[in-house]
Amino acid sequence: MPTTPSPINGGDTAWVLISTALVMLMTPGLALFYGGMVRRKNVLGILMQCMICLALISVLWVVYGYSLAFGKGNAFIGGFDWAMLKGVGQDAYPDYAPGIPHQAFMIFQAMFAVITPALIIGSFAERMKFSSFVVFTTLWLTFVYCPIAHMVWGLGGFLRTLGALDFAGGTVVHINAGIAGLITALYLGKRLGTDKPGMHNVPFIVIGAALLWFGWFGFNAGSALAANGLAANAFVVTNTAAAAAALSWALMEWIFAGKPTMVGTVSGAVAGLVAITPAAGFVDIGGALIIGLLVSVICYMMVAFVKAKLGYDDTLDAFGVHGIGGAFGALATGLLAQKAVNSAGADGLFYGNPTQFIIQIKAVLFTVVYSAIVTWVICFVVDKVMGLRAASEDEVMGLDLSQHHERAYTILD
Amino acid sequence: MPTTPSPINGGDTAWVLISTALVMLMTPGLALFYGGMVRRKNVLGILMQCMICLALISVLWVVYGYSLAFGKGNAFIGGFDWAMLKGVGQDAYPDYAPGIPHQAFMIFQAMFAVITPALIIGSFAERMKFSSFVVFTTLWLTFVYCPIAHMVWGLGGFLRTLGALDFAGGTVVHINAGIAGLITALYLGKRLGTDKPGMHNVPFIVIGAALLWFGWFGFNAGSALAANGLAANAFVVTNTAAAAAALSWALMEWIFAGKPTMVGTVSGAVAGLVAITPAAGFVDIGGALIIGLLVSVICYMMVAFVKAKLGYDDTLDAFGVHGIGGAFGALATGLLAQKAVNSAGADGLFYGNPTQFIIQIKAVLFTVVYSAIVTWVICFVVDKVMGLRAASEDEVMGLDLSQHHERAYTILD
Amino acid sequence: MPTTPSPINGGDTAWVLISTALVMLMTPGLALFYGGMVRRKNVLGILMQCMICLALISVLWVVYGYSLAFGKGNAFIGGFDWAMLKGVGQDAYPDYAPGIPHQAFMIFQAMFAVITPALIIGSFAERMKFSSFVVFTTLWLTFVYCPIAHMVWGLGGFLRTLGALDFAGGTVVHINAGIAGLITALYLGKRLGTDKPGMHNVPFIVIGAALLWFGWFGFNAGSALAANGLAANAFVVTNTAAAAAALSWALMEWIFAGKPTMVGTVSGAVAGLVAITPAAGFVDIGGALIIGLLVSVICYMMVAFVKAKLGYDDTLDAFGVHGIGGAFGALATGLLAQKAVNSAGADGLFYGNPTQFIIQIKAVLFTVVYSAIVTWVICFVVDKVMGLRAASEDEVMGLDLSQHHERAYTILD
Amino acid sequence: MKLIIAIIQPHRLDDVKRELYAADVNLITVSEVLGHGRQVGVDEFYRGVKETGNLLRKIQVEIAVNEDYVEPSIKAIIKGARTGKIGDGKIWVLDLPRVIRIRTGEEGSKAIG
Amino acid sequence: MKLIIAIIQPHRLDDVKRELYAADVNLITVSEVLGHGRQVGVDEFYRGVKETGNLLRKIQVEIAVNEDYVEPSIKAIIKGARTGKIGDGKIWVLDLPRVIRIRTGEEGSKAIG
Amino acid sequence: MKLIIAIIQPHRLDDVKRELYAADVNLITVSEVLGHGRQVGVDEFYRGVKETGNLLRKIQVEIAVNEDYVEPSIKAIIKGARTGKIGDGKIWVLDLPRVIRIRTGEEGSKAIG
Ligand SMILES: Nc1ncnc2c1ncn2[C@@H]1O[C@H](COP(=O)(O)OP(=O)(O)O)[C@@H](O)[C@H]1O
Ligand SMILES: Nc1ncnc2c1ncn2[C@@H]1O[C@H](COP(=O)(O)OP(=O)(O)O)[C@@H](O)[C@H]1O
Ligand SMILES: Nc1ncnc2c1ncn2[C@@H]1O[C@H](COP(=O)(O)OP(=O)(O)O)[C@@H](O)[C@H]1O
Repeated sequence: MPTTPSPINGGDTAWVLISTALVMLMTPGLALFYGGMVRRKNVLGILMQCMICLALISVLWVVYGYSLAFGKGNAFIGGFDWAMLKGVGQDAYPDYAPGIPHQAFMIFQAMFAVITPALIIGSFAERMKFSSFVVFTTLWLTFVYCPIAHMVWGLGGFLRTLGALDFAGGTVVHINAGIAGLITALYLGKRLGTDKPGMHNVPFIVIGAALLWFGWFGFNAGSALAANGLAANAFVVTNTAAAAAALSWALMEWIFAGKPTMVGTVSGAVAGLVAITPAAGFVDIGGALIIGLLVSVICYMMVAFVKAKLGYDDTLDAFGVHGIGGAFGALATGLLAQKAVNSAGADGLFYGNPTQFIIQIKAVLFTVVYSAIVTWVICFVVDKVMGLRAASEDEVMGLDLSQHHERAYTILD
Repeated sequence: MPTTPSPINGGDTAWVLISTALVMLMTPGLALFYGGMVRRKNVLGILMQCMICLALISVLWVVYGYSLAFGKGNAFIGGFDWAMLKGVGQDAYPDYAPGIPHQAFMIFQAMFAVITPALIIGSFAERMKFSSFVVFTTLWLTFVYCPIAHMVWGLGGFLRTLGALDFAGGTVVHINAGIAGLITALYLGKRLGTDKPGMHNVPFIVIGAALLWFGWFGFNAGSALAANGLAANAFVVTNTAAAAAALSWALMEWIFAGKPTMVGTVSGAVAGLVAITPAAGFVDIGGALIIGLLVSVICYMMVAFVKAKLGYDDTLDAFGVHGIGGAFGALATGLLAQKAVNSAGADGLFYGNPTQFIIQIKAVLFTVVYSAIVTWVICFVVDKVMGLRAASEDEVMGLDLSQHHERAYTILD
Repeated sequence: MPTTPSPINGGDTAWVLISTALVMLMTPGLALFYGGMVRRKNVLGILMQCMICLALISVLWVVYGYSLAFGKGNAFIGGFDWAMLKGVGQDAYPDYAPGIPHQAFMIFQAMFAVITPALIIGSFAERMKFSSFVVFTTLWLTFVYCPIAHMVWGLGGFLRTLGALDFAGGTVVHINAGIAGLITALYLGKRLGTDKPGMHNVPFIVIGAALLWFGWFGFNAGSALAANGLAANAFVVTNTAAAAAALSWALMEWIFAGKPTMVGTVSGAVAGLVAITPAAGFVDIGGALIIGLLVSVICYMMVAFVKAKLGYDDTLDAFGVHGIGGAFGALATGLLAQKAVNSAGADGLFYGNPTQFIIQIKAVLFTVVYSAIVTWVICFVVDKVMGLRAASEDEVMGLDLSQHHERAYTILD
Repeated sequence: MKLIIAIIQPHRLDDVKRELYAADVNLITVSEVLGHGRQVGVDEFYRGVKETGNLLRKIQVEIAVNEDYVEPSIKAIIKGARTGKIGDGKIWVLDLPRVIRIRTGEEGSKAIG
Repeated sequence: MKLIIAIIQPHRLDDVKRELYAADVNLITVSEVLGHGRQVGVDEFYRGVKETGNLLRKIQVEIAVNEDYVEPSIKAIIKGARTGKIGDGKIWVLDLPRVIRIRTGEEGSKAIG
Repeated sequence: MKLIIAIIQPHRLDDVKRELYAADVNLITVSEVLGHGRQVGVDEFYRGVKETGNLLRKIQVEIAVNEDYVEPSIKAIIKGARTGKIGDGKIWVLDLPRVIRIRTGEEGSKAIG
């Protein structure tokens, strides 16, 4: 039990619990978003990987993950004091979240830990061996996610102490997952016989994106950890940035490809949601519009031109959208943050505080480097021990039949 | 910042924020509901129009829409004081909603502004040019939605002053969108080569209807703007009316077409949700049952018999369900409202106050006339400037390929 | 109006209302979960039955169901005092739920009454006549659900008085529905021409399972009827058990069938959610892990081996998952409950109180026997009066076309 | 007897059916196919990547007829399917030496209709 | 060699397959088609609008066989597919002058099986 | 004229198309079919119940060609489709006495291309 009992606030608790449910729904949402983008023969491969993230990490998190990320430790990682949720009870733990049960904070954080490795799936889609995926994800949670979460959000964490602003996970979640995605895509190499997304079911992509948008209100506004003005601000800027980015991606397509597409529009929305994530509790509506309008321009360029040039197979653009969008958002936070929005935050460069921008750059660089190196090591180890990529006949047959012995749709019945 | 700071209530704020998220989800829900009803080649056309409503209006609303609808102005329209959310902050604005951040009220209202033009899509489905749709929607929001919202809900609004009861948008949302739908359907004329709904994916229709029902709890019960007994009442009557209307539509089909259908049952549910919308904070369970059971009878007649007679192509029955159902609900509110349910409301005709019924008639008529005329003008202007209807070869090819250069489903992969 | 006015708490009310919305969404979620599992020609049959449960029971519940289940009565059934919600108002009814409007408690309970008969559908899928289904469901609600709910949860209910622990419906919902499923499957006999599930759309199954998981947070954590530490505990153990059970079902498949499947993984998650339901407010994380890990082992054995041996056609395993999983959970509650988690609960056998385990066994046995007998009588009566099973040419044609005169998907358009 | 196979534009199916029924050809079998021909498809774009749409949706209609129905059937198909634009499709006529009606076991001309 | 094309009721496919395998005909190609014939479909209703169901789901089975397998195949199909009700479908038998196995390049009778 | 029907592995379609275009055979019709042959499918499992996967996804390609294009087409198909593993599929060649272009009403060799 926490040492300082503090009263539980019903409104705040209701808000954090429902936010947790919303964030939980994002992982199946992501499954659909990604699942609709692959070829018919690989859709269950995607859904399975996402749902296994939800199941596996939910368990690992209560067993040791939460303790490793948020428990007492050093500047880089927590400890095992809270393993099996020992001492994580129904009372509040005010150092993280006064007013709500410690367990509510813990489970809210669990959903962030679930979705982060799930994001990476987009980069190595259609070609990873399932058993290796399970091992990869376990190692990645332990050696990449938990440390980064601790450094950015944990008591005593080194980037937290440095003063890096990351309201809801721009570095911890998006840059982290995006870079890991790039590394896995490079490590595995291209898919066999295709270099295009399959896009077998665009309505699924749209349902998925809608659930992501919906869930992101919990992700960002829930990160206020209270039902107050700051939550409302986060909610509003989240919606605004998503909307602005959807429009500007559609516009980019209208200019460069002749017509705005459905896939592009929702990709833009997701890019906007990614970019506003670190900023949601620190910027106002003007900042949200700027972030939203610009992030799609950058991500579109990345996905449509740079990727094609460089030739890596970031299948569903986890790097192009989450990595790039997350980095942009984290830096933009250093420009556009305002104490007027959140007195517990800081002013950014545009509000007279250049130091904050430097800090943000440092945090981004550190995350990029750490995530890249450790992810590469994990890929290497798993590959040597059990092989990371599916056998080529399995890849040709499709992951659904080869990895899971089932098919997504019957043809005749 | 509002002039009268008033304390923020966590429970109410949690309720309004989550209600906002629920209402946001209704637009993708509507996209599926409509998208499943069209032919395979037009499904992305529908999804895109709905998602663009979400993106475009979310931005327009914070830029000027909210100010125009709810800002200080005259009896017919607000002003530009709150443009770019100047002065719309984290504190409460008690004249609209004490106890919750002004921004929470603003973003809750944003979602209503988003879904209203999206409802119209059902009437002109499968044949509007996309670029013209974007212009049409922008103009319609500005010149139809914002004024009507101001008149009915805005401080000093003329129908509000008149005493018209519209708890959650019977006039502002449903009659308004339904009439606009009828006008666009008449203006554009029939689709080429078909006069039936395509119904390419009924499960999508059901998922969409389920999300609408789910989101409508936020729409109606959220309109209490607090987590209190009135919200519970609105929640209960909303569910009851939806259920009763689903049953009575199914029954109509059983009688007139031999079997109850899935599409009919969920159409009935939506009709019930529409009709209870203006009444949700004013009627009790008896009123909800009456409204629910009757609205489907009326809408079914409209859709199955009257439409066929009159011969306009209200493709997915936005007018038949939302226009007619909304008008019925607004009038029924004038009959069935009770001060015993909501002391801030009024008694209806059946509770001894015939004046209220007259007021409701006036509000309905005014909305019908205003919406019809201005919508027609907008159609005319857009048509002359850029053409409102898709080229006929584009219509034949389908809106997905012709307007968005993509297809919803792959056939082979 | 209740006799003891007690103040309404905004946070608790927000939590119960949103939980109600979540539980409402479970029925469409179940529709997809089941709908994806049948053959293409029967999917609307499933969706329709589920949506009719939502519509029909929502109405029956406010008319007389709530009163029969929760109204004043004897040890076995309530009365008609609260019919038409007379006296069920906006104030709290502290004997059931202090701090929230009585109507909020009523509508929360409504959603449980809705989903319980919907669960049964899985057992008799693809072969019941629709009109008979409607009559069956009405009778079952009245003569099975309402009495059992009263006995377990109603004031003066005999199993409640006995001290049986059922936090969110292990006996009332899952055992009850599971046993009823088994009886209907036995009564109707096997489907014609197939004995396998159709699995026509696995992504639908996954979307459905995701919505169930999401909604179950409302089901279990909402059953705390307040936004407090107990709700957080219920939330955490619910998520943990679902996750653990998903993993262990996947593992069983890996061992016994060579590969983990998507359908298996989400079936496991549902089994875990079922089993934790009675326990959610009484066990801690250790208990949740044990319950989750074991329930899938038992249900998998049941579904993969025992069912095949015994040869009844429990089409979608409503008995195998809900009946067996629910019974396991109710018994496990008698082993693993702790007063340390919930002082209003009791200790289980493992915490020194063997009596509780005996009580749980009694409650399970009573529910099994009562549900089995009355369900069989209802089957018999409906069958004699109007025939329970669809005509065999209707079954061959599929329920969509034969019972509803519509098809789920177009082939050409 | 002949087996007539026609590849047509999807949106002409209703017209083709109408013309065939008018010509008293009432028994047909229809399926969805993809065609690559002279007709140029619309380019599709997915996340900025162009995909040249080279397989277009078409409908295949199969009709087994007696000799004296061959010309009327072909005329009816052309009447229903022709738009005059590239992509209207083809008609193939194959010899069909033998036809059996499953229900009755009848063979030949009387089995065909 | 002959190419046998059968249009059957969807729910008879399993029986047809079983009968064919029993007759030692193991190689078949199956697809989903829509048929319009004598069989009257169920009227469908969408929002009160009746749609006369005139294209019914059918299964098309294609089998390439040597001459001596023709009769057994036809018998097997009939045995599996016949319900005796209108809609059971047709069997068409076409001449098949040439068959090639892609894997080996073999031609003729030995390529067929 | 001949009607060439090839049943191939789905993942070879792009190669087959490429080879055909290279051989100047540009007009093709493609559809999705299910095949049962020598190739053994993967067993599928649904809730622990094994289903022997005996209908595998295949692609059917139909090409109507003049006589002098027959050999090049067959060669191209084999080149594109052959993996050397069981399941590569078959090519059937049928006589095609008559071809009509719907757009122009042209018949025979000049209608084919
Ligand atoms: N020789 C052929 N072999 C196979 N299919 C063909 C052939 N010629 C045409 N088709 C089919 O007919 C369709 C229309 O042909 P196309 O060349 O586009 O137009 P047109 O028939 O008007 O010249 C093609 O998409 C293809 O499916
Ligand atoms: N002459 C034909 N040409 C094309 N398809 C046919 C022909 N005759 C029958 N069919 C196909 O066979 C199916 C069954 O035929 P139908 O006339 O309904 O029953 P039956 O074969 O028992 O007389 C039709 O739906 C159609 O697909
Ligand atoms: N005689 C046949 N009749 C119909 N379809 C056939 C025949 N032979 C092969 N096929 C089709 O070709 C596919 C591949 O055949 P298979 O026997 O598996 O491999 P291979 O052609 O390499 O011997 C089958 O799945 C089936 O669709």
